[in-house]
Amino acid sequence: MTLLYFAWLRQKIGRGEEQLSLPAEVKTVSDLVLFLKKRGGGFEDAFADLRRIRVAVNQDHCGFDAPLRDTDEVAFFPPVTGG
Amino acid sequence: MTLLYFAWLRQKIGRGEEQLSLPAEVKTVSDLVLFLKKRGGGFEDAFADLRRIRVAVNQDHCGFDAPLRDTDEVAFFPPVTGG
Amino acid sequence: MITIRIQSEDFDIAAEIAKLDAENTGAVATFTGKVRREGDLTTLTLEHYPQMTEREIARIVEEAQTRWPLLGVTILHRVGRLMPGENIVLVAVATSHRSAAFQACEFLMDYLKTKAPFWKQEERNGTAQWVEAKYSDDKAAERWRNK
Amino acid sequence: MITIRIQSEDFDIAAEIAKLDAENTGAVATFTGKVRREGDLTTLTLEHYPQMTEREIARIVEEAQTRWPLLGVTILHRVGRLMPGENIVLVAVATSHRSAAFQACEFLMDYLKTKAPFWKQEERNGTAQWVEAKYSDDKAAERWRNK
Repeated sequence: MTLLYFAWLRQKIGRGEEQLSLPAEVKTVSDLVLFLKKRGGGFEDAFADLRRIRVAVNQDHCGFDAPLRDTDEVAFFPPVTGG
Repeated sequence: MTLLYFAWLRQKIGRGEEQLSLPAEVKTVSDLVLFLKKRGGGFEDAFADLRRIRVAVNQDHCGFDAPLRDTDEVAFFPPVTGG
Repeated sequence: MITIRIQSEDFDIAAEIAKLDAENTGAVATFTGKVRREGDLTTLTLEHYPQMTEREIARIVEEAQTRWPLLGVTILHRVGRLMPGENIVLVAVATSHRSAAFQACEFLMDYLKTKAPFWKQEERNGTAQWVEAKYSDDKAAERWRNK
Repeated sequence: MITIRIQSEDFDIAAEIAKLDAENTGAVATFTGKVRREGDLTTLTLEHYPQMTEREIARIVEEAQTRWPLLGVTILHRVGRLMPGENIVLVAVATSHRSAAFQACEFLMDYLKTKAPFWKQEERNGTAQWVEAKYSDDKAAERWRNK
Protein backbone atom coordinates (compact mmCIF):
# COMPACT_ATOMS: atom_id res chain seq x y z
CA MET A 1 0.00 0.00 0.00
CA THR A 2 0.99 3.63 -0.41
CA LEU A 3 1.02 5.92 2.62
CA LEU A 4 0.93 9.70 2.15
CA TYR A 5 1.50 12.41 4.78
CA PHE A 6 0.66 16.10 4.32
CA ALA A 7 1.37 19.45 5.98
CA TRP A 8 2.66 19.15 9.59
CA LEU A 9 2.23 15.37 9.54
CA ARG A 10 4.71 15.22 6.67
CA GLN A 11 7.09 17.47 8.59
CA LYS A 12 6.89 15.55 11.87
CA ILE A 13 7.30 12.20 10.09
CA GLY A 14 10.08 13.52 7.89
CA ARG A 15 8.75 12.26 4.56
CA GLY A 16 5.63 12.63 2.41
CA GLU A 17 5.25 9.13 1.04
CA GLU A 18 6.17 5.53 1.69
CA GLN A 19 5.35 2.06 0.40
CA LEU A 20 4.27 -0.56 2.93
CA SER A 21 3.19 -4.22 2.67
CA LEU A 22 -0.04 -4.44 4.61
CA PRO A 23 0.91 -5.93 8.01
CA ALA A 24 -1.16 -9.00 9.01
CA GLU A 25 -2.63 -7.30 12.09
CA VAL A 26 -3.86 -4.21 10.14
CA LYS A 27 -7.52 -4.48 9.13
CA THR A 28 -8.57 -0.82 9.45
CA VAL A 29 -7.13 2.71 9.42
CA SER A 30 -7.09 2.62 13.25
CA ASP A 31 -4.97 -0.54 13.15
CA LEU A 32 -2.59 1.15 10.71
CA VAL A 33 -2.23 4.18 13.01
CA LEU A 34 -1.37 1.89 15.96
CA PHE A 35 1.16 0.07 13.77
CA LEU A 36 2.78 3.36 12.69
CA LYS A 37 2.87 4.80 16.24
CA LYS A 38 4.88 1.75 17.38
CA ARG A 39 7.70 3.01 15.18
CA GLY A 40 8.10 5.80 17.74
CA GLY A 41 9.84 9.11 17.07
CA GLY A 42 8.15 11.34 14.51
CA PHE A 43 5.30 8.86 14.01
CA GLU A 44 4.37 8.81 17.68
CA ASP A 45 4.48 12.60 17.73
CA ALA A 46 2.49 12.99 14.48
CA PHE A 47 -0.30 10.63 15.57
CA ALA A 48 -0.40 11.73 19.22
CA ASP A 49 -3.84 13.40 18.93
CA LEU A 50 -6.16 11.74 16.39
CA ARG A 51 -8.75 14.51 16.76
CA ARG A 52 -6.31 16.67 14.80
CA ILE A 53 -5.96 14.17 11.95
CA ARG A 54 -8.08 13.36 8.92
CA VAL A 55 -7.72 10.39 6.61
CA ALA A 56 -8.55 9.53 3.01
CA VAL A 57 -8.43 6.04 1.48
CA ASN A 58 -8.05 5.99 -2.27
CA GLN A 59 -8.69 9.75 -2.38
CA ASP A 60 -11.98 9.54 -0.48
CA HIS A 61 -12.45 11.11 2.94
CA CYS A 62 -13.20 8.33 5.43
CA GLY A 63 -13.26 7.46 9.13
CA PHE A 64 -10.65 5.61 11.18
CA ASP A 65 -12.84 2.52 11.04
CA ALA A 66 -12.44 2.20 7.25
CA PRO A 67 -11.15 -1.28 6.20
CA LEU A 68 -7.83 -1.48 4.33
CA ARG A 69 -6.43 -3.64 1.52
CA ASP A 70 -2.84 -3.97 0.36
CA THR A 71 -3.54 -2.02 -2.85
CA ASP A 72 -4.93 1.06 -1.05
CA GLU A 73 -3.54 4.58 -1.04
CA VAL A 74 -3.92 5.92 2.51
CA ALA A 75 -3.39 9.62 3.17
CA PHE A 76 -3.10 11.28 6.59
CA PHE A 77 -3.43 15.04 6.97
CA PRO A 78 -4.63 17.84 9.26
CA PRO A 79 -8.10 19.38 8.77
CA VAL A 80 -7.97 21.22 5.44
CA THR A 81 -7.40 24.99 5.29
CA GLY A 82 -7.63 25.93 1.61
CA GLY A 83 -10.06 28.29 -0.09
CA MET B 1 -43.67 71.79 -8.00
CA THR B 2 -42.18 69.37 -10.47
CA LEU B 3 -44.05 66.19 -11.39
CA LEU B 4 -42.20 63.27 -12.98
CA TYR B 5 -43.67 60.12 -14.56
CA PHE B 6 -41.69 56.99 -15.42
CA ALA B 7 -42.09 53.79 -17.46
CA TRP B 8 -45.72 52.99 -18.35
CA LEU B 9 -47.01 55.94 -16.34
CA ARG B 10 -45.01 58.23 -18.59
CA GLN B 11 -46.41 56.46 -21.65
CA LYS B 12 -50.05 56.54 -20.51
CA ILE B 13 -49.79 60.20 -19.48
CA GLY B 14 -47.92 61.12 -22.64
CA ARG B 15 -45.12 63.08 -21.01
CA GLY B 16 -42.35 62.53 -18.47
CA GLU B 17 -42.35 65.86 -16.65
CA GLU B 18 -44.50 68.88 -15.88
CA GLN B 19 -44.45 71.97 -13.69
CA LEU B 20 -47.46 72.60 -11.47
CA SER B 21 -48.36 75.29 -8.94
CA LEU B 22 -49.50 73.42 -5.86
CA PRO B 23 -53.34 73.56 -5.93
CA ALA B 24 -54.91 74.84 -2.71
CA GLU B 25 -56.75 71.55 -2.03
CA VAL B 26 -53.58 69.42 -2.33
CA LYS B 27 -51.96 68.68 1.04
CA THR B 28 -50.65 65.14 0.41
CA VAL B 29 -49.62 62.82 -2.42
CA SER B 30 -53.10 61.25 -2.27
CA ASP B 31 -54.67 64.68 -2.81
CA LEU B 32 -52.36 65.24 -5.77
CA VAL B 33 -53.37 61.92 -7.33
CA LEU B 34 -57.07 62.85 -6.99
CA PHE B 35 -56.33 66.24 -8.56
CA LEU B 36 -54.48 64.63 -11.48
CA LYS B 37 -57.14 61.93 -12.05
CA LYS B 38 -59.77 64.69 -12.50
CA ARG B 39 -57.93 65.70 -15.65
CA GLY B 40 -59.26 62.43 -17.14
CA GLY B 41 -57.80 60.68 -20.18
CA GLY B 42 -54.29 59.33 -19.72
CA PHE B 43 -54.15 60.50 -16.11
CA GLU B 44 -57.29 58.59 -15.13
CA ASP B 45 -55.92 55.51 -16.86
CA ALA B 46 -52.42 55.85 -15.35
CA PHE B 47 -53.67 56.27 -11.79
CA ALA B 48 -56.51 53.73 -12.03
CA ASP B 49 -54.89 51.20 -9.66
CA LEU B 50 -52.74 52.79 -6.97
CA ARG B 51 -51.45 49.37 -5.82
CA ARG B 52 -49.39 49.36 -9.02
CA ILE B 53 -47.85 52.78 -8.34
CA ARG B 54 -44.97 53.94 -6.19
CA VAL B 55 -44.08 57.52 -5.32
CA ALA B 56 -40.98 59.47 -4.33
CA VAL B 57 -40.93 63.01 -2.98
CA ASN B 58 -37.63 64.84 -3.45
CA GLN B 59 -35.98 61.55 -4.51
CA ASP B 60 -37.07 59.66 -1.39
CA HIS B 61 -39.47 56.73 -1.51
CA CYS B 62 -42.59 57.63 0.46
CA GLY B 63 -46.21 56.73 1.03
CA PHE B 64 -49.34 58.36 -0.43
CA ASP B 65 -49.88 60.12 2.88
CA ALA B 66 -46.68 62.17 2.51
CA PRO B 67 -47.30 65.96 2.82
CA LEU B 68 -46.44 68.19 -0.15
CA ARG B 69 -45.03 71.68 -0.57
CA ASP B 70 -44.89 73.81 -3.70
CA THR B 71 -41.10 73.32 -4.04
CA ASP B 72 -41.27 69.52 -4.07
CA GLU B 73 -40.27 67.15 -6.84
CA VAL B 74 -42.87 64.37 -6.94
CA ALA B 75 -42.20 61.24 -9.02
CA PHE B 76 -44.73 58.53 -9.87
CA PHE B 77 -43.59 55.16 -11.18
CA PRO B 78 -44.35 51.43 -11.24
CA PRO B 79 -42.57 49.07 -8.80
CA VAL B 80 -38.92 49.06 -9.85
CA THR B 81 -37.49 46.26 -12.00
CA GLY B 82 -33.76 46.97 -12.34
CA GLY B 83 -30.83 44.89 -11.24
CA MET C 1 -13.81 52.80 -1.48
CA ILE C 2 -17.39 53.24 -2.65
CA THR C 3 -18.03 53.47 -6.41
CA ILE C 4 -21.50 53.96 -7.84
CA ARG C 5 -21.94 54.51 -11.57
CA ILE C 6 -24.90 54.56 -13.92
CA GLN C 7 -23.73 54.19 -17.49
CA SER C 8 -24.75 53.00 -20.93
CA GLU C 9 -21.36 51.39 -21.66
CA ASP C 10 -20.36 47.89 -20.61
CA PHE C 11 -17.97 47.33 -17.69
CA ASP C 12 -14.81 45.28 -17.16
CA ILE C 13 -15.31 43.13 -14.08
CA ALA C 14 -11.60 42.37 -13.55
CA ALA C 15 -10.68 46.07 -13.70
CA GLU C 16 -13.47 46.94 -11.26
CA ILE C 17 -12.33 44.27 -8.81
CA ALA C 18 -8.74 45.49 -9.09
CA LYS C 19 -9.82 49.07 -8.27
CA LEU C 20 -11.82 47.78 -5.30
CA ASP C 21 -8.80 46.17 -3.70
CA ALA C 22 -8.02 47.41 -0.20
CA GLU C 23 -5.20 46.74 2.25
CA ASN C 24 -6.89 44.04 4.23
CA THR C 25 -9.10 42.42 1.58
CA GLY C 26 -9.43 38.67 2.04
CA ALA C 27 -12.69 38.13 0.18
CA VAL C 28 -14.36 39.63 -2.87
CA ALA C 29 -17.88 38.60 -3.82
CA THR C 30 -19.38 39.80 -7.08
CA PHE C 31 -22.72 39.51 -8.78
CA THR C 32 -23.26 40.20 -12.46
CA GLY C 33 -26.78 40.36 -13.85
CA LYS C 34 -27.11 39.71 -17.58
CA VAL C 35 -29.77 39.86 -20.26
CA ARG C 36 -30.83 36.23 -20.75
CA ARG C 37 -30.75 34.86 -24.26
CA GLU C 38 -34.38 33.81 -24.50
CA GLY C 39 -35.91 32.63 -27.75
CA ASP C 40 -37.87 35.71 -28.76
CA LEU C 41 -36.25 38.44 -26.65
CA THR C 42 -34.55 40.91 -28.98
CA THR C 43 -33.72 43.89 -26.75
CA LEU C 44 -34.02 45.05 -23.16
CA THR C 45 -34.29 48.78 -22.53
CA LEU C 46 -33.57 50.24 -19.11
CA GLU C 47 -35.08 53.54 -18.03
CA HIS C 48 -34.19 55.22 -14.74
CA TYR C 49 -34.84 58.32 -12.62
CA PRO C 50 -31.48 60.07 -12.92
CA GLN C 51 -31.90 62.59 -10.08
CA MET C 52 -32.74 59.77 -7.66
CA THR C 53 -30.78 56.70 -8.78
CA GLU C 54 -27.31 57.39 -7.39
CA ARG C 55 -28.72 58.84 -4.17
CA GLU C 56 -30.91 55.78 -3.62
CA ILE C 57 -28.03 53.38 -4.33
CA ALA C 58 -25.81 55.37 -1.94
CA ARG C 59 -28.47 54.94 0.74
CA ILE C 60 -28.56 51.18 0.08
CA VAL C 61 -24.75 51.01 0.42
CA GLU C 62 -24.89 53.00 3.68
CA GLU C 63 -27.44 50.54 5.03
CA ALA C 64 -25.10 47.65 4.09
CA GLN C 65 -22.19 49.41 5.82
CA THR C 66 -24.13 49.53 9.09
CA ARG C 67 -24.57 45.74 8.87
CA TRP C 68 -21.12 44.49 7.75
CA PRO C 69 -17.54 45.83 7.90
CA LEU C 70 -17.09 46.54 4.19
CA LEU C 71 -13.67 47.46 2.79
CA GLY C 72 -15.02 48.41 -0.63
CA VAL C 73 -18.22 48.40 -2.66
CA THR C 74 -18.71 48.90 -6.39
CA ILE C 75 -22.14 49.13 -7.97
CA LEU C 76 -22.45 49.70 -11.71
CA HIS C 77 -25.80 49.69 -13.44
CA ARG C 78 -26.35 50.11 -17.14
CA VAL C 79 -29.21 52.01 -18.76
CA GLY C 80 -30.45 52.26 -22.34
CA ARG C 81 -30.82 49.50 -24.94
CA LEU C 82 -29.12 46.17 -24.20
CA MET C 83 -28.90 43.00 -26.27
CA PRO C 84 -29.28 39.41 -25.05
CA GLY C 85 -26.05 38.27 -23.38
CA GLU C 86 -25.04 41.78 -22.32
CA ASN C 87 -24.24 42.78 -18.75
CA ILE C 88 -26.86 44.81 -16.84
CA VAL C 89 -25.50 45.23 -13.34
CA LEU C 90 -22.38 44.57 -11.31
CA VAL C 91 -22.20 44.48 -7.52
CA ALA C 92 -18.76 43.82 -6.03
CA VAL C 93 -17.96 43.78 -2.32
CA ALA C 94 -14.56 43.49 -0.63
CA THR C 95 -14.30 42.41 3.00
CA SER C 96 -11.81 40.70 5.29
CA HIS C 97 -13.89 37.53 5.61
CA ARG C 98 -16.05 35.63 3.17
CA SER C 99 -19.35 35.40 5.01
CA ALA C 100 -19.72 39.20 5.12
CA ALA C 101 -18.82 39.47 1.42
CA PHE C 102 -21.52 37.00 0.36
CA GLN C 103 -24.17 38.44 2.63
CA ALA C 104 -23.50 42.07 1.73
CA CYS C 105 -23.42 41.29 -2.00
CA GLU C 106 -26.77 39.50 -1.85
CA PHE C 107 -28.26 42.21 0.36
CA LEU C 108 -27.18 44.92 -2.09
CA MET C 109 -28.71 43.03 -5.03
CA ASP C 110 -31.97 42.38 -3.16
CA TYR C 111 -32.26 46.07 -2.28
CA LEU C 112 -31.24 47.27 -5.75
CA LYS C 113 -34.00 45.08 -7.19
CA THR C 114 -36.68 46.60 -4.97
CA LYS C 115 -35.50 50.16 -4.22
CA ALA C 116 -33.35 51.57 -7.03
CA PRO C 117 -35.48 53.42 -9.60
CA PHE C 118 -34.85 51.42 -12.77
CA TRP C 119 -37.49 49.97 -15.09
CA LYS C 120 -37.00 47.31 -17.73
CA GLN C 121 -38.85 47.12 -21.00
CA GLU C 122 -38.55 43.96 -23.11
CA GLU C 123 -38.98 43.74 -26.84
CA ARG C 124 -40.23 40.41 -28.16
CA ASN C 125 -41.37 39.88 -31.74
CA GLY C 126 -41.45 43.61 -32.30
CA THR C 127 -43.69 44.25 -29.27
CA ALA C 128 -42.39 46.24 -26.29
CA GLN C 129 -43.64 45.38 -22.83
CA TRP C 130 -42.73 46.68 -19.36
CA VAL C 131 -41.37 43.98 -17.07
CA GLU C 132 -43.57 43.36 -14.03
CA ALA C 133 -41.99 43.51 -10.59
CA LYS C 134 -41.63 40.06 -9.05
CA TYR C 135 -43.16 39.02 -5.75
CA SER C 136 -40.06 36.87 -5.17
CA ASP C 137 -37.89 40.01 -5.28
CA ASP C 138 -40.00 41.66 -2.56
CA LYS C 139 -39.73 38.51 -0.47
CA ALA C 140 -35.95 38.41 -0.98
CA ALA C 141 -35.60 42.01 0.26
CA GLU C 142 -37.93 41.38 3.20
CA ARG C 143 -35.67 38.63 4.52
CA TRP C 144 -33.17 41.30 5.62
CA ARG C 145 -35.66 43.37 7.65
CA ASN C 146 -35.29 41.43 10.88
CA LYS C 147 -31.65 40.47 10.51
CA MET D 1 -19.53 23.96 -18.52
CA ILE D 2 -17.54 22.78 -15.52
CA THR D 3 -13.94 23.98 -15.17
CA ILE D 4 -11.70 22.88 -12.30
CA ARG D 5 -8.05 23.89 -12.27
CA ILE D 6 -5.26 23.74 -9.71
CA GLN D 7 -2.45 26.03 -10.72
CA SER D 8 0.44 28.10 -9.43
CA GLU D 9 -0.24 31.03 -11.81
CA ASP D 10 -2.73 33.82 -11.16
CA PHE D 11 -6.09 33.92 -12.97
CA ASP D 12 -8.03 36.56 -14.90
CA ILE D 13 -11.51 36.79 -13.42
CA ALA D 14 -13.07 38.57 -16.40
CA ALA D 15 -11.73 35.96 -18.84
CA GLU D 16 -13.02 33.14 -16.62
CA ILE D 17 -16.48 34.69 -16.41
CA ALA D 18 -16.53 35.16 -20.20
CA LYS D 19 -15.69 31.47 -20.73
CA LEU D 20 -18.40 30.48 -18.27
CA ASP D 21 -21.13 32.25 -20.21
CA ALA D 22 -23.98 30.01 -21.34
CA GLU D 23 -27.06 30.58 -23.51
CA ASN D 24 -29.48 31.30 -20.73
CA THR D 25 -27.22 32.93 -18.15
CA GLY D 26 -28.97 35.69 -16.22
CA ALA D 27 -26.79 35.70 -13.12
CA VAL D 28 -23.12 35.16 -12.38
CA ALA D 29 -21.90 35.09 -8.79
CA THR D 30 -18.18 34.96 -8.07
CA PHE D 31 -16.05 34.68 -5.01
CA THR D 32 -12.35 35.50 -4.92
CA GLY D 33 -10.28 34.64 -1.89
CA LYS D 34 -7.07 36.67 -1.44
CA VAL D 35 -4.04 36.69 0.80
CA ARG D 36 -4.71 39.49 3.30
CA ARG D 37 -2.08 42.16 3.70
CA GLU D 38 -1.50 41.77 7.42
CA GLY D 39 1.32 43.56 9.19
CA ASP D 40 3.82 40.75 9.59
CA LEU D 41 2.61 38.21 7.01
CA THR D 42 5.26 37.83 4.33
CA THR D 43 4.19 34.73 2.37
CA LEU D 44 1.46 32.11 2.28
CA THR D 45 2.36 28.67 0.92
CA LEU D 46 -0.35 26.27 -0.21
CA GLU D 47 0.26 22.53 -0.25
CA HIS D 48 -2.26 20.06 -1.64
CA TYR D 49 -2.87 16.37 -2.34
CA PRO D 50 -2.65 16.32 -6.13
CA GLN D 51 -4.20 12.89 -6.73
CA MET D 52 -7.25 13.83 -4.68
CA THR D 53 -7.82 17.56 -5.15
CA GLU D 54 -9.56 17.71 -8.53
CA ARG D 55 -11.62 14.59 -7.76
CA GLU D 56 -12.79 16.05 -4.46
CA ILE D 57 -13.67 19.38 -6.05
CA ALA D 58 -15.55 17.55 -8.82
CA ARG D 59 -17.57 15.76 -6.13
CA ILE D 60 -18.36 19.09 -4.46
CA VAL D 61 -19.54 20.50 -7.80
CA GLU D 62 -21.71 17.41 -8.42
CA GLU D 63 -23.31 17.90 -5.01
CA ALA D 64 -24.05 21.55 -5.91
CA GLN D 65 -25.58 20.46 -9.22
CA THR D 66 -28.06 18.22 -7.41
CA ARG D 67 -29.19 21.25 -5.40
CA TRP D 68 -29.40 24.04 -7.99
CA PRO D 69 -29.81 24.23 -11.78
CA LEU D 70 -26.29 25.43 -12.65
CA LEU D 71 -25.42 26.56 -16.16
CA GLY D 72 -21.70 26.74 -15.50
CA VAL D 73 -19.19 26.44 -12.67
CA THR D 74 -15.53 27.46 -12.59
CA ILE D 75 -13.27 26.66 -9.65
CA LEU D 76 -9.62 27.70 -9.75
CA HIS D 77 -7.33 27.18 -6.79
CA ARG D 78 -3.72 28.24 -6.60
CA VAL D 79 -0.93 26.31 -4.89
CA GLY D 80 2.66 27.18 -4.02
CA ARG D 81 4.03 30.43 -2.60
CA LEU D 82 1.76 33.47 -2.64
CA MET D 83 2.40 37.05 -1.56
CA PRO D 84 0.01 39.33 0.39
CA GLY D 85 -2.61 40.75 -1.97
CA GLU D 86 -2.46 37.79 -4.37
CA ASN D 87 -5.49 35.73 -5.38
CA ILE D 88 -5.87 32.26 -3.84
CA VAL D 89 -9.17 30.92 -5.12
CA LEU D 90 -11.93 31.75 -7.58
CA VAL D 91 -15.41 30.25 -7.57
CA ALA D 92 -17.75 31.43 -10.32
CA VAL D 93 -21.28 30.17 -10.90
CA ALA D 94 -23.64 30.95 -13.78
CA THR D 95 -27.38 30.37 -13.42
CA SER D 96 -30.62 31.73 -14.83
CA HIS D 97 -31.66 33.40 -11.57
CA ARG D 98 -29.71 35.20 -8.88
CA SER D 99 -30.74 33.35 -5.77
CA ALA D 100 -29.33 30.05 -7.07
CA ALA D 101 -26.08 31.76 -8.12
CA PHE D 102 -25.49 33.24 -4.66
CA GLN D 103 -26.40 30.07 -2.81
CA ALA D 104 -24.37 27.74 -5.02
CA CYS D 105 -21.32 30.01 -4.89
CA GLU D 106 -21.41 30.18 -1.09
CA PHE D 107 -22.06 26.41 -0.82
CA LEU D 108 -19.07 25.67 -3.06
CA MET D 109 -16.80 27.92 -0.99
CA ASP D 110 -18.01 26.42 2.31
CA TYR D 111 -17.36 22.90 1.01
CA LEU D 112 -14.01 23.80 -0.56
CA LYS D 113 -12.93 25.19 2.83
CA THR D 114 -13.78 21.97 4.67
CA LYS D 115 -13.37 19.17 2.08
CA ALA D 116 -10.77 20.03 -0.57
CA PRO D 117 -7.29 18.82 0.47
CA PHE D 118 -5.33 22.09 0.65
CA TRP D 119 -3.22 23.28 3.57
CA LYS D 120 -1.94 26.80 4.19
CA GLN D 121 1.33 27.67 5.82
CA GLU D 122 1.98 31.27 6.83
CA GLU D 123 5.36 32.91 7.19
CA ARG D 124 5.57 35.76 9.70
CA ASN D 125 8.86 37.32 10.82
CA GLY D 126 10.78 34.45 9.27
CA THR D 127 8.77 31.79 11.12
CA ALA D 128 6.55 29.35 9.20
CA GLN D 129 3.36 28.09 10.82
CA TRP D 130 0.53 25.87 9.56
CA VAL D 131 -2.84 27.59 9.60
CA GLU D 132 -5.33 25.95 11.96
CA ALA D 133 -8.72 24.93 10.58
CA LYS D 134 -11.48 27.23 11.80
CA TYR D 135 -14.50 26.08 13.74
CA SER D 136 -16.52 28.74 11.91
CA ASP D 137 -15.71 27.03 8.58
CA ASP D 138 -17.07 23.71 9.87
CA LYS D 139 -20.21 25.49 11.06
CA ALA D 140 -20.61 27.21 7.69
CA ALA D 141 -20.45 23.86 5.85
CA GLU D 142 -22.82 22.22 8.32
CA ARG D 143 -25.54 24.75 7.54
CA TRP D 144 -26.08 23.03 4.18
CA ARG D 145 -26.58 19.52 5.57
CA ASN D 146 -30.29 19.81 6.20
CA LYS D 147 -31.09 22.15 3.34
